[in-house]
Amino acid sequence: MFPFCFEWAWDIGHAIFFGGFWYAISILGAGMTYCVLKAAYDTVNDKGGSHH
Amino acid sequence: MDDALIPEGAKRCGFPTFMIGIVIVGAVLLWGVYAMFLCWFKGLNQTNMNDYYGFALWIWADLAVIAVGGGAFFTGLLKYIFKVDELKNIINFAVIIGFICYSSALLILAIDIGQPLRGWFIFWHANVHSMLTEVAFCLSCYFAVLTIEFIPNILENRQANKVPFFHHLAHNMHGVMAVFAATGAFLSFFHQGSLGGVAGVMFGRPFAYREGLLIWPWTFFLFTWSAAAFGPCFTLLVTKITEIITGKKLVGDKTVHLLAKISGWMITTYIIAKIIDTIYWAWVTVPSMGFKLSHFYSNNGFYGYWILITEVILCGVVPGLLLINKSTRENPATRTIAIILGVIGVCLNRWVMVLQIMAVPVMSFDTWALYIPSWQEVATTILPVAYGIILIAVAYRYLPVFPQELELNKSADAAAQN
Amino acid sequence: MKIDRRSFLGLGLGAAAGIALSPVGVKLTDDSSIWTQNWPWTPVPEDGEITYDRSVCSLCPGACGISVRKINGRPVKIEGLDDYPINNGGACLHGISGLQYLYDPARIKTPLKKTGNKFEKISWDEAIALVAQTLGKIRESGTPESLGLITGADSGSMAQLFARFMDAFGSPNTYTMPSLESNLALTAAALHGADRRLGFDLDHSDFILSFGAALIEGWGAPVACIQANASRCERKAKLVQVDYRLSNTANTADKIIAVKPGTEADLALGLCAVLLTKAQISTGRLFGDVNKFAFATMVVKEYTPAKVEAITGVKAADIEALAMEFIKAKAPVAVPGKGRGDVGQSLREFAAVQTLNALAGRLNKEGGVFVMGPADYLNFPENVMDEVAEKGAGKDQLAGSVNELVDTLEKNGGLSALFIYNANPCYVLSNPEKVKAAMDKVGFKVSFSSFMDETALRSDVILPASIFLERLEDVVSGAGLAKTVVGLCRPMVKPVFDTKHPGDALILLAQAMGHSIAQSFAWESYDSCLGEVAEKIWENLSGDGYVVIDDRPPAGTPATDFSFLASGPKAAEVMGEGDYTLVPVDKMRLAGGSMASSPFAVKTVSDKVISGKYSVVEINPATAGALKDGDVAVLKTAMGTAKVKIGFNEGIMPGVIGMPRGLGHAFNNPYVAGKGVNVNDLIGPVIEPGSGLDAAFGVKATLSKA
Amino acid sequence: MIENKKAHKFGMVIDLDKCTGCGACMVSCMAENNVPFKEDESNKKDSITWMRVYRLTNGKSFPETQIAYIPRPCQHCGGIGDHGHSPCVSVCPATATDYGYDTGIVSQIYTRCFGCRYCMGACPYHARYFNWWDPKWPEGMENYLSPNVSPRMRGVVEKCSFCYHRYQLAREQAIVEDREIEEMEYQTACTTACPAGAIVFGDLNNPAHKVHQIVKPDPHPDPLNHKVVGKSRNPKVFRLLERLGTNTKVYYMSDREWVRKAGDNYLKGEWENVKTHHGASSSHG
Repeated sequence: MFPFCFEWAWDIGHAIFFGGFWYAISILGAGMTYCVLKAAYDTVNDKGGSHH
Repeated sequence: MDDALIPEGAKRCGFPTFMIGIVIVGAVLLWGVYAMFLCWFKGLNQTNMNDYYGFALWIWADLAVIAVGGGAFFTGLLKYIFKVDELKNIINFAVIIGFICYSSALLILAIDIGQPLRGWFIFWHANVHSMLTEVAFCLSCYFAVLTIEFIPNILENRQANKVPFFHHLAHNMHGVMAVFAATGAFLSFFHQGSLGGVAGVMFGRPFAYREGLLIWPWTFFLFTWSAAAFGPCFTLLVTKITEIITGKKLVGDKTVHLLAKISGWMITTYIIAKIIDTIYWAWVTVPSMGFKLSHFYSNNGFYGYWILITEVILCGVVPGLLLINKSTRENPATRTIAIILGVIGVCLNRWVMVLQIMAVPVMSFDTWALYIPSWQEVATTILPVAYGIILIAVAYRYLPVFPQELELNKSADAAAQN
Repeated sequence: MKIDRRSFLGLGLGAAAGIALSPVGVKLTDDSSIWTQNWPWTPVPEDGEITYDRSVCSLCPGACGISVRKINGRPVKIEGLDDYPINNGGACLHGISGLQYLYDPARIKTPLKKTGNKFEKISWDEAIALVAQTLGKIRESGTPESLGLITGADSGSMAQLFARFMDAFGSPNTYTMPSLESNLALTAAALHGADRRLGFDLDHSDFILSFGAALIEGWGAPVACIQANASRCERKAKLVQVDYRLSNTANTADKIIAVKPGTEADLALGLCAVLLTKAQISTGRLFGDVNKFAFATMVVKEYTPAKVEAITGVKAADIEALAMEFIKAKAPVAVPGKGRGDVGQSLREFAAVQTLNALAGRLNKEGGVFVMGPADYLNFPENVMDEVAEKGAGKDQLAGSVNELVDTLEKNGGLSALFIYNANPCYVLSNPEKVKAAMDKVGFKVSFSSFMDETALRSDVILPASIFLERLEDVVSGAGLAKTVVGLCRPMVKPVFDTKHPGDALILLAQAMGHSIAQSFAWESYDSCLGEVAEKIWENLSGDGYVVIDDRPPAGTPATDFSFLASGPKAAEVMGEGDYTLVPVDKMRLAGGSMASSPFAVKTVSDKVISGKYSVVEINPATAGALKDGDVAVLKTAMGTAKVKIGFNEGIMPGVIGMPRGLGHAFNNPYVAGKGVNVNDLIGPVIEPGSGLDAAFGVKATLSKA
Repeated sequence: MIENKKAHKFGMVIDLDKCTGCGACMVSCMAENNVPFKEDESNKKDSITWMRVYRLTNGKSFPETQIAYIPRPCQHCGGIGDHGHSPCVSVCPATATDYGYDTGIVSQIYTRCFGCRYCMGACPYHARYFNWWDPKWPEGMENYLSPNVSPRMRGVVEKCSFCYHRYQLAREQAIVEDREIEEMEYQTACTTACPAGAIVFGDLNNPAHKVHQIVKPDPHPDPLNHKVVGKSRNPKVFRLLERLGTNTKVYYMSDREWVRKAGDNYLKGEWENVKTHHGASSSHG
């Protein structure tokens, strides 16, 4: 899973597999971070009020 | 007494009635939980699995719930990426069903493995060549996606939504949902596929083995495709059941017809591919390994050609045709028959691709191995069903799952008030 | 309430997030996985220096050399000893699992005394005193001959030590359990004179005619026989198996002669008749042999090929062809003793087969049968016998054989005390219920068993013996082996429990009895006794671990006495009624005699032999009637009824039911006992006049669906 | 794939005509490898026997019946093309089973395995066993356990390792003495136990070894089925399910045609065509 695990190899298989994996994780992480931060910002600025 | 939590304007049964239902289903759930703990503390000797049947009822249940849970990713894909806006009326429910299916799948896996406390080795010591590794990674990532997709709906609960942060969070998540949905679709494509690959790569098992494209056997693509095709059937089926239990129309006909139509075409195209695959396998792959097709369907007390015919024709071709034909699709009775057959079909396919593989003898002097699950296996397999019912009940009661609910039931409510 | 739901919720979520992000979770996950890799209930064997030690296995008469691998002196594995003259590096599964016997759940851990129906632990001093006192009273009453001994083998120093005790005590009542060795000795005694042993030189024969002998399933010295068979295959020497089922031996044979069960002797006599008529073996060639003309006349008249065909089911032409093939081979040998050749055998059959060898001139020839003298390497000092001993020992034996002893005891009693050493008659003999009843007629039973087996359970006092891995002993080859090898069994480990060498127990007992008996046993210990009595070969024995006494054909041709066969003995009647003939089947993976199988051995046994709690019986599907493979059925014979599972087997003669021997043990070892039925429960003894052998090779049976 | 000319390729050939079905190999294996046992072992579908002896018959009736015993250790597959992708190794998600390119041995790491049993499903030989129960020895019996093979825990898969610890011990000794391992220095427990001498074990890559001399493995892919490498050029020798391309290292030998035929699956008429096909022609050397 990480380059320091001994199964890790710098080969095409690992590059594709973990490339895809970390890419997906990054998108999810970044997306959620954005949402949470934006929500916090909106809450502080009370943009849009408490109605929808 | 829980009125404050119920979505505004929605009618729900009384709390005691609700609780009675929950308690009854909860009892089943507890039975399953008890069996689950037996398996965890006493080990897998609680099951009737054996060295011939290393994969059994649970893995079938796992594959089946993931297949029928495919409705979530496919509906999400259509809604958010292909902008089929009509599906907004069912997307929340599709996500909840998907969430239930995937959380169940993960739970089943946690019971199924011999050393649950080491389960994370699949990530840590990953063998990237194993289809199961691909399954584990994509499955858990996609479960995270489903959770993300489910959160806004939870936050839309009347009380939660009063919290400004939650309100804004839900709003913002809706805003970027297309990104999540796209990631989810990507992940789903791979884990549905690699679940198919699990069987297809076993070149020591002629019944399972398929040739394929690059590292992916044909079953890889067939599984993805079938999940996309039959998943919506399951979404529609659960919607129908929910409608019957609540006594309300929850999703508009237009949405249902659209989803059924998409499903129908997916099923039809899938089943054509499946038939081609089966013919190629039966006439080319299997004979090259020294087997006749009849080897897999004879000389045992259970597996006959009936299972192939049921899966492909009765539960594949028939629902496909019923759903692409406008009149049968829009007739509630034939549509319901079609979606039930479809769900059975995909489950049967997963059964065949797990259990029949284990049953078929490969060495010329080996024998068919049939097995009957123990009650612990049955209980833990029913456990997710009970859990799903409870989660749907709670979600339906407290969350605005069906955007059309109020509109569709206005006249009925008015009539009731008169 | 101002600490409202919202702040409570916030606090909870915050705490959860905090724990999730902290290293606690990761650490616990990691720890738990490490814990699963080191479960405290999973043993961790201690590591250390590897050494190898040599000994001899005495689990069966095979007497194989073994190599014991030890870690820091702790035995961990038994393997065959390379270059040992009997097994040459090979081993059988029972020997390899020998270490399991050390810790067997059924082992007797201390001396025991029966009070009421329960065993009570006592000390060795108490036990010896108790036995000495009881035996002393018997002696005082002037009936020393009422002490009996049932023993497993009658070779080696332990057998002689027991015999010495019986002599010094004053009793002639020693009985040996039936074994291939004892049956061969009986045959030799009838045909060639007393104190002879028979050895079959399978290694050098080019035509082995086996009368049902399970040569690769435990007959004789099992490993030696398996190796002989392997070398036979390489030498392209022929094996013809006379059998009614496809045993593994029959399977490896070049040809199978299918005979009806129990007619092997008739076939052998039929072959003799052909030799005498067709092969022109003139009776003159049998010069100097007793009653040869009477025999020749009888056999030529009574055992014509046609008559033999009617009895055995083998075609007359085939009988003639077989006889001619046999006589024309360079080094043919006929081998008696169906199965393992121990229980259910008749002298008629053994003698008939041996006569075939004699007629073919195969006595004392390479690749034939060796008529060997006793393995004479022990020199015991003169036994000190007092008047009581002289008088008692001079009396007649109560019975002629252990089978007859059971009969006599059950009917009239006659023994006031009984020693049981190396024997489990309550399991091994036919109709064990009767054996148990006979045992109950004996007032005082002393067992020298290592395991709480069916017989030990019925004893009054148990002087538990250390097993072969815990003791020193000379082990003589026998069991039809065409050579004589004395091996030295050495203690590989200190006794695991409070057990003693049975030799030491006997010496202690003799000394406790005092007087002349004590004088006869004036050794410090068994070990010193062995060194003294085996002095002749001790240097080589203790140095090399074995001594080859003889491995060449004995000189000269021994005379043959045909009287027994000339008298025209009749075949034993098959007891009972029924459509089927039930026969016991000896399996290599199941010990059948007094030694029970090990957990490992039982584990290897096929599900076509044991299925859960059931014995699986072999039956040809052609005669199974309405029964299907895997059905539970009721098997009924004149002796009893048993529930068994049906196992279809194309390789058994129609109408015959084969039932595995070695199952149905009833003692406290859940890995071995409580599985299936003891086939002996269903078979009644049919005692052969003249030999006292239990000649019941089978029994008539019925089979019906349960 | 790591190509190493000096790599060993340990394998065995079992003479089925010599095998008497006596079970010594099974017990020797169990004793050598600390294999546990339980009260009822008659259900062979949950009975751990790294070495299992199958019993085959020719289906004819007495006295024409014939039996063949087929001892079946782990076949140590090299996988399609013999590239080291054994059916089980390629599917193990946690790298708990591995292919040793220097020995050809398929290993199993018990403390790594988390018990998903995918490998068992992938193995057509049923050579892999799951610890459904915690291994338990009767009181005191754990005293005979060998430290060279760690006892397994519940919930993991185990299988024959070609007595890898014996290889390690022999290799250590050879390294200390700065030499190659001798043929007889590394022999599996089943091989040494067999009283009939039916098993021959050694390095299939080493022409000096008896196993190589008997098997005469063809180093080139089978022209009729390119998945297959190492087909025996001895007409009496065959492998189990060779057509699948598992490329096992356990070869079997029999004079009896029906036994050789039972080693694989054939469509009607196929056997008659292939029974005389034994590896590539000798021109390959």
